[in-house]
Amino acid sequence: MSTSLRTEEMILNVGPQHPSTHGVFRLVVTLDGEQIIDADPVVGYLHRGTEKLAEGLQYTQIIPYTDRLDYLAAMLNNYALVHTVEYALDLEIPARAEYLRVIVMELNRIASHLLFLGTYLLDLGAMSPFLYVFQERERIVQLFNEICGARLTYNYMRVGGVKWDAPPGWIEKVRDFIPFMREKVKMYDKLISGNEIFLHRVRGIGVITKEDALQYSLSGINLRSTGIAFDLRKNRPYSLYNQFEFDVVTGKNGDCFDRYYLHLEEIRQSLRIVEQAVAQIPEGPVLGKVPKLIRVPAGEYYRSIEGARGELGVYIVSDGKDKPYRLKLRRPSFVNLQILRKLLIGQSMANLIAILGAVDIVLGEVDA
Amino acid sequence: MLFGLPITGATITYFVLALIIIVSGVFMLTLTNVMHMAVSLVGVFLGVAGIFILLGADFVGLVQVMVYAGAITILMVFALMLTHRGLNGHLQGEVGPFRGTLTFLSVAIIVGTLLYAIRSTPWPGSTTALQPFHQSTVNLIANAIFHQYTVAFELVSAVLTVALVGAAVIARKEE
Amino acid sequence: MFSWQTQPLTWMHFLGMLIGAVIVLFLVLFIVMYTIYFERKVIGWMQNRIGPNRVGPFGLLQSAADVFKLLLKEDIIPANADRPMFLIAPIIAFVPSFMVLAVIPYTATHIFTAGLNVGVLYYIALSSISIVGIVLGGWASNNKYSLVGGLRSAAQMISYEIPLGLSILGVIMLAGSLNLNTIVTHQATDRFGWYIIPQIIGFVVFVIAAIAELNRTPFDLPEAESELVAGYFTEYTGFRFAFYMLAEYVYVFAISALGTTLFLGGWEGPFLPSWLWFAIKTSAFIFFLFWVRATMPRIRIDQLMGFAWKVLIPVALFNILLTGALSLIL
Amino acid sequence: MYGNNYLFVLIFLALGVFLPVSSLMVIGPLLRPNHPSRAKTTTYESGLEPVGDARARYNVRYYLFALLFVIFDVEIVFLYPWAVEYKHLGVFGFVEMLIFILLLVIGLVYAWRKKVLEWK
Amino acid sequence: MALQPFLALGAVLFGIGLYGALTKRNLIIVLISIEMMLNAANINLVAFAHFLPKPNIEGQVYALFNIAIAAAEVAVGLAILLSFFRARNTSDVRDMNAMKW
Amino acid sequence: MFGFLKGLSVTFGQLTKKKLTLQYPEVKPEWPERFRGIHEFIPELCIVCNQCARICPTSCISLSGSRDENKKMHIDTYDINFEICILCDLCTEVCPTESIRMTDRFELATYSRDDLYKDMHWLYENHVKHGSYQRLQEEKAKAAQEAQEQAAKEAKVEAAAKSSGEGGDA
Amino acid sequence: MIGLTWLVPVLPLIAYVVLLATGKRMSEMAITAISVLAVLIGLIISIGVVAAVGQHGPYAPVVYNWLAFGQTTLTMGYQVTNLNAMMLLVVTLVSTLVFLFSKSYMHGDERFSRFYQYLNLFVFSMLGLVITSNLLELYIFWELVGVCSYLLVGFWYFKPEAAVAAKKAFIVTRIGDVGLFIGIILLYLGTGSFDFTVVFSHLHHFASAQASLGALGHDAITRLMNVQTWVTLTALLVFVGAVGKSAQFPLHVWLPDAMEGPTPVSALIHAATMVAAGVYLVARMFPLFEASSTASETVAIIGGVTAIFAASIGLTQRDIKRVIAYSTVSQLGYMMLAMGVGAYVSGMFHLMTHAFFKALLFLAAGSVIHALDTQDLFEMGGLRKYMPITHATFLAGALALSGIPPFAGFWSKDDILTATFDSGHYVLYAFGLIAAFFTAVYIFRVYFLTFSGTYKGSKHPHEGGWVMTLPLLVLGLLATFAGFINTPFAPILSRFLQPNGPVGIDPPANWGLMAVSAVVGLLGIGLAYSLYGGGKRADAWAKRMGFLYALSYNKWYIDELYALIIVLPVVTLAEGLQFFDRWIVDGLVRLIGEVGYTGGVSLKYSADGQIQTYGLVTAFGLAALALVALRIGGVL
Repeated sequence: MSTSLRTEEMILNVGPQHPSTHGVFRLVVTLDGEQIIDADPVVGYLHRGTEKLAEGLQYTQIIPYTDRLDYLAAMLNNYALVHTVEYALDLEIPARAEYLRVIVMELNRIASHLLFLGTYLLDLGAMSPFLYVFQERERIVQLFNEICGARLTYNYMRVGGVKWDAPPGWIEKVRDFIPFMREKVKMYDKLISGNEIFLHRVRGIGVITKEDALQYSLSGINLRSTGIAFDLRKNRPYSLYNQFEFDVVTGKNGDCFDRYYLHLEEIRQSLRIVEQAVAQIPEGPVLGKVPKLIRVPAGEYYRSIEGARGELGVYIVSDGKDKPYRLKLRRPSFVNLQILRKLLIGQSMANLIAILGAVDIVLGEVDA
Repeated sequence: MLFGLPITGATITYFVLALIIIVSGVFMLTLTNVMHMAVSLVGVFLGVAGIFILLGADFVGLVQVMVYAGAITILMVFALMLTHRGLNGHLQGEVGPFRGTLTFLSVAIIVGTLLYAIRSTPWPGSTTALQPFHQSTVNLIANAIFHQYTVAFELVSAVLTVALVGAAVIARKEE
Repeated sequence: MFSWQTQPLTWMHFLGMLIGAVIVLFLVLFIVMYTIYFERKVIGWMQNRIGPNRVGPFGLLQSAADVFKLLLKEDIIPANADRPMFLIAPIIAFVPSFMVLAVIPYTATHIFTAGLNVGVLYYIALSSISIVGIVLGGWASNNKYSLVGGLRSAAQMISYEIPLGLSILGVIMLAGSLNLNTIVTHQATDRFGWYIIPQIIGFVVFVIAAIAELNRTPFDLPEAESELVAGYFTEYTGFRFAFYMLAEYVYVFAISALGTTLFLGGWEGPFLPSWLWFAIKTSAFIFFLFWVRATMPRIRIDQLMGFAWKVLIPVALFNILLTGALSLIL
Repeated sequence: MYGNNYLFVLIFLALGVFLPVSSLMVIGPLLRPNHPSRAKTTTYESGLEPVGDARARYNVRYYLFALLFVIFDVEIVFLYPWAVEYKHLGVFGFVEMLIFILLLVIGLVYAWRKKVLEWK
Repeated sequence: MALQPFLALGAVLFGIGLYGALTKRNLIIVLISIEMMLNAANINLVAFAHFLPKPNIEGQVYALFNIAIAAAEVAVGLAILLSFFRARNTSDVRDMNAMKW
Repeated sequence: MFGFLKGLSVTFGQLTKKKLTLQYPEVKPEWPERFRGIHEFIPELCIVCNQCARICPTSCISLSGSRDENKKMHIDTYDINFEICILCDLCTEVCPTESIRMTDRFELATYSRDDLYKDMHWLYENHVKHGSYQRLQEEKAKAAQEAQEQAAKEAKVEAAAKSSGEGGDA
Repeated sequence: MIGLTWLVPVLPLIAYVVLLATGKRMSEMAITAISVLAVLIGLIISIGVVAAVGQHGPYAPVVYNWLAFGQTTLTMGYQVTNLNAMMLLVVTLVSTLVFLFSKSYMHGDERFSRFYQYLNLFVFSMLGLVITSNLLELYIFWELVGVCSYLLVGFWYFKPEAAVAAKKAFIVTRIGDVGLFIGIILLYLGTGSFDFTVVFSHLHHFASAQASLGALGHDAITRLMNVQTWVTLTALLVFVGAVGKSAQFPLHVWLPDAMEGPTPVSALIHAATMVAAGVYLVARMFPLFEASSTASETVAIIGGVTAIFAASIGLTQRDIKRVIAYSTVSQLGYMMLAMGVGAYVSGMFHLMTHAFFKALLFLAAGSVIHALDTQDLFEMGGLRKYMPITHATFLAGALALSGIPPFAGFWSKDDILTATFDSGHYVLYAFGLIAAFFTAVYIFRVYFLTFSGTYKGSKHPHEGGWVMTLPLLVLGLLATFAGFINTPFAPILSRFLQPNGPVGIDPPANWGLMAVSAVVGLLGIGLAYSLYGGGKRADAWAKRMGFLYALSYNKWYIDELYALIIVLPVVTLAEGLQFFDRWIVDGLVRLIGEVGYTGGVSLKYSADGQIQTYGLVTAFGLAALALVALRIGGVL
């Protein structure tokens, strides 16, 4: 057997400047023909040293930095930090503030999932969904803009509550948004979920097994798509989540289709939560009694929440000063990214995009 | 009068086409890059197709375009891409100068003899204007193939199938 | 009915032909410009956008502006590229795309049409030359994306040329001619009406193969942005790039016109002038292409090739046999 | 004059060549700037220096598809005259073509079963 | 126009093809050269069909068959070349001096 | 089967929907009250307490002040480096006198990085040109009123001119 | 219905193609379903065809032009005569049952689909052979069935015996086929056509008007021979083909070996259908044989000899399938005998009943083999208890074979014997009678060894599923009752096959002869019982018979004879020639070679294996010749 007609191995850089890497992500792919024989993710093009920077910042000052981790779900990042600090301080949070937090977090989750749908379909070559999702996302972003004055980097949460109460009429707008969004989810189902070409491209592609998912310590939709019902909102409830009715939806096969469809399903679930929260929200203050300069008692604290992409954890080591001695962030995208190589090896070049897209990483979070 | 031929549209077309064919052919022999050769090959094929059309055989001409300029060229290009070795498609030389000269002389004599024979043979038939067929050539060809040359036609399909199977087997042996 | 075929060849007529061809050329450039505009508008509308609207009223001059922009852009030839090939590849791709327009019967009067007796074959044969241009462009660029794009493009186009050619056969069997004019006039008198009705299988195959031949969504793999950046013309800039685009859009028009002629009765139709009928039908065809583009994700390469050889070709062959058998019975 | 049609085609050819040649080689150079630099003329590869030569040898399956294409192209060539004369050939023509197609379908099926049609 | 110019063209093209087939080292180029020789033959066939006293269609039909066979020949020829190339990693004709490899 | 037809119907349905494109440079988006745009700074209000500079997570604010004859602190320089400012709003949050506020201006593109160092005057000018939301509303109302008055005045003048002009012509 | 006749062979062909295309992907159930459905529909159509032909007489040939060479046009087509119709029915019926049976028999074989592909192809070819309207087509199908037989015998090609047997079957039948082919060509030369109708009308013409062949304008043949010689020669050559295919003496050797194939194949091909093709051929070409008494005599003699000869071998074989195979050869001999003595209907009648009961016997044997995994008779016994259905049906088959009234075999065999007696061939009649006796003995030997006594094996035998027993039952019924369609009292088949024949052609029932043959059969059974009944082993008897037993057991040493008279001389001659070649010719050559070698070494660089060098030399030579020609022509 001679090897001469075998295609020579070709090394191809996908990214950092490539249309389908969603940012500055680089994947060094070794190809045999069109088959991937090795894939080496190279990260760090967006590294900002958030964790190190945090050591020189007061806790309030860290909040804007968390906005920039998973920039598609800044509210959740905000919350993860303040939640940990509150846990460390053992603070009492006003009820209205908690409700507002839940509403904005779930809205942000919807916005983030919508963007996933859009970009994923764009990667697979369908252009329209990308533009459709921006319409709904725009409404959410406008709601955020009204409540905190920013569209992407919200900096909304504060230790002990939230920065601002909802402006007049805001709650009603959220209430109106829910049926609108439900309609749209139906439309996506109709537009995408039944399309044969789409199904052929995602069904059975990039299958993650339960074992692998656990071994690689995946979380979020990547984990749930394999059929493991693990959702921190249910499994380790924080905030008000034990007061709301919602389901932890899981996939069956762990393939790209499941991951796609779970995003759609989770939008539905988030809408349920928002609906309940909007109905129950009480009046009252939005910021609890917090010392002006926050000093976290010496010790180590870890809390994690269900971020848009999985378990988003904040680990604080404090020496009792107003700045953390060490701040470690468990960024779900980064953890989820680890399985990419395993998923890619042996696949064809065309599946690379489908798999990479479905793993759903945000580079801000990966590189931190 | 041009080379003893009256200057008509057909004559001019003939000379242009002949020029294209011969120049492309010579290019094909002299270029060193296989891809360039492939392109000049397209020139030859298209020129020949033009000659066919000039001779009133438009169906054959277009078949020539389709099969040669379209299909076979692509096949050649793919084969070239599969087998060239990193030299940006350049070939190393050809045969030695002695053999080259000998070949050239032999070929030149043969062609010369042929040309002489063509010139000196009293060809029968019309030597006037090009007369296109009145009926569409396609119908004529169809009638010929499907009535007179049925066996040949079926044999062609057999040959094609065998070529397909054979080539697929040979080319795919590695897997 | 005027046709060049019935006229003696005089210098006047030659001039007439020349003028006709030049008109077609400018018409084509115009049509291509507005096809692009139309595409952007349609897709914009389907995506709740308004599409181009800045240059000229309703953005009507947008394409013209784009063309000028491209004309004024620097022509970059990569250092590693094979220069002569790089230079002529777009031309090889473009010329056949324009030439195929010579046989399309736009109107009942064939001033702009060569009534070739082998018109359909002419189209198929000529369009296959463009593949050479594309694969050469990809090769000459010496860029991985370009090369893969060019090869894929070629593989795809050759694969879909077969079903395209086969899907037309049903029409030819019904019309008994390769002459596009005759095919149109046959459709006027045929008892089944336009051939889309008796040849619905053929039509479906034709449309699918046509979309694939055009490298358009959902078969736009060669220039699959998310994988191959821009496919075979990744390295092309300026007007060379423009000629690839031009070729692509001329083919959009040409294949729509061919589909109209073969299946939708060409310029046939009551009340309105024939050229208008032709324009309406062709626009509808083109609209469909854009509509599909606005909806579909991209198919995967192995599925693409498998679809051509395992589905379309057997279906097309079946269609031929079915047509043959039915026309024997009926 | 049937030949007129080809004259018309010839004019199209001339115009088709004229347009790109004139715009690319005559008008273009007058209008566009030309300031090549090393950075501009490097090959694009996701913003990095290209690794290796792009013209690596490519997979044999491209050749196989081209092969199938050539064979089927020739088949189409024979199908066209058949289709044109089909109405006059009758049952006999149908049977002849049936055999012809059948033989090629056998080839196709063979290729199919030998996994020539698989892209992977 | 007369028959002779076409025959002459055919002869010249044949000569070019012959020269290429005998001097080129790359087997693909040799195959291309052979295709050119076949083309030259086709020119003659079509020309005879057109110019003989009674214009007939046979020449064209033969040319058609010729094209079909040539296509098959190229397909198989190149397949053999690929196979050879796989075994020897060369497409040089000089290395093809055995019936089996 | 035929799921793609459903998809086609969805896209076709969008054709007639209202288009959402905003003609951006001509039509600006309506920003809400709390919108966090580029700062404005009102030197008169500043007491040079330095809180804004201290809270700034990126340390983009630098200021200096001096005591005047009344022993009152008053600001001398106040620069914000918009290369690194992340518009997080913390400075305005801590400002006791609301001398630093955020406007609805969001366009900051320049040709040079140096242009992104904005000093006190620029920031004050920014207030004049854009202003915060409240102020903008006030100014709008005022302008509208003025315009109304102006229009009324003009109408009067025009009417007068018309009558006089007609007279002149005749 | 009759218009659909062409569908009967085409359906299995379609099934073949479908199976070929889908291959292993289909389940065994689906494969069987497709195949059975194809032949079942064929069977239904065949029944319709028989009914229609019975009512309205033969169907005019449907003929298409196939190829034209110059003046000659070859045709393709099919024809439905009464004979064809009957054969169609028999073939489709047996095929359906065998197809059904095979499902269970071949269950689990990894080439299950391939097996059914071959079977389908075979059925297609066989049916094509049956309904074809001309000789050339017949020959094509004839060879096709041969190929299928080869493929199926060698189906388990990994068994060396099977591979050898397949080769043997193929080569031996080829000898006959060459004869047939020459015969067909001779017929064509004489009559100018391949079509049966045309050929027969010519033959009729010769017979009545004694016209010379030259009158037809085919001079080639007239220069060589007169009409009678031509007819005789042709008939004999055609018969050679039949001898090969029907395994008649002396070309019978392949059939017993062919039993290496799967049992359903033996049942279908090597008992019921293909081997009967030889008989069918003779029947189809009956006018030809009628025209030549010499040929008829030969047919009769060969048939008679084969009948007794094969039966005598069958007496001693140990392999159950071989016994039945020799039985087949013997029964085919009967049919040939009938053809030879002019009892065309009787032959066909026997062909039909034989198809039923022999298929039955094979399938029953298959059932036994399937249950026991052995073919050796001496390892069986006592199966009556374990396999009641098989036992019952085998018994029915055995009785039918032995010619015990009222089973099917009795009527047909008796018909033949009567016809032989009536035609005055008393010696052949005696042969037939003795063969009948042998038949009863050997088949009941098998019966007793297999079913009576006690079971000796270790494997637990049991019946196969319904797909195995159903065909057995159906065939059992047929073997029992099929004879009634042509009893001397109600000669339905005769009327069907010879609707226009003289009414009195069937001799009135000859009670004496009938009684004789029945008694002979019963005697045979008695002898078998006395020797083997109740599980006895007749080893002692065998010893006493000594030489005769050995003769029979070793198949009359025919294979050895062939080895001696054909293989040995050829090999000896070859050895001699090789000696001559090696030492005398080669010596000379080597001498020359040595001389040439030195020259060759120096010249070898001219033949460097490079095509371009050769091309260059050719071109150079051509150029030189051209120069010379031009010089001679005075141009230069």
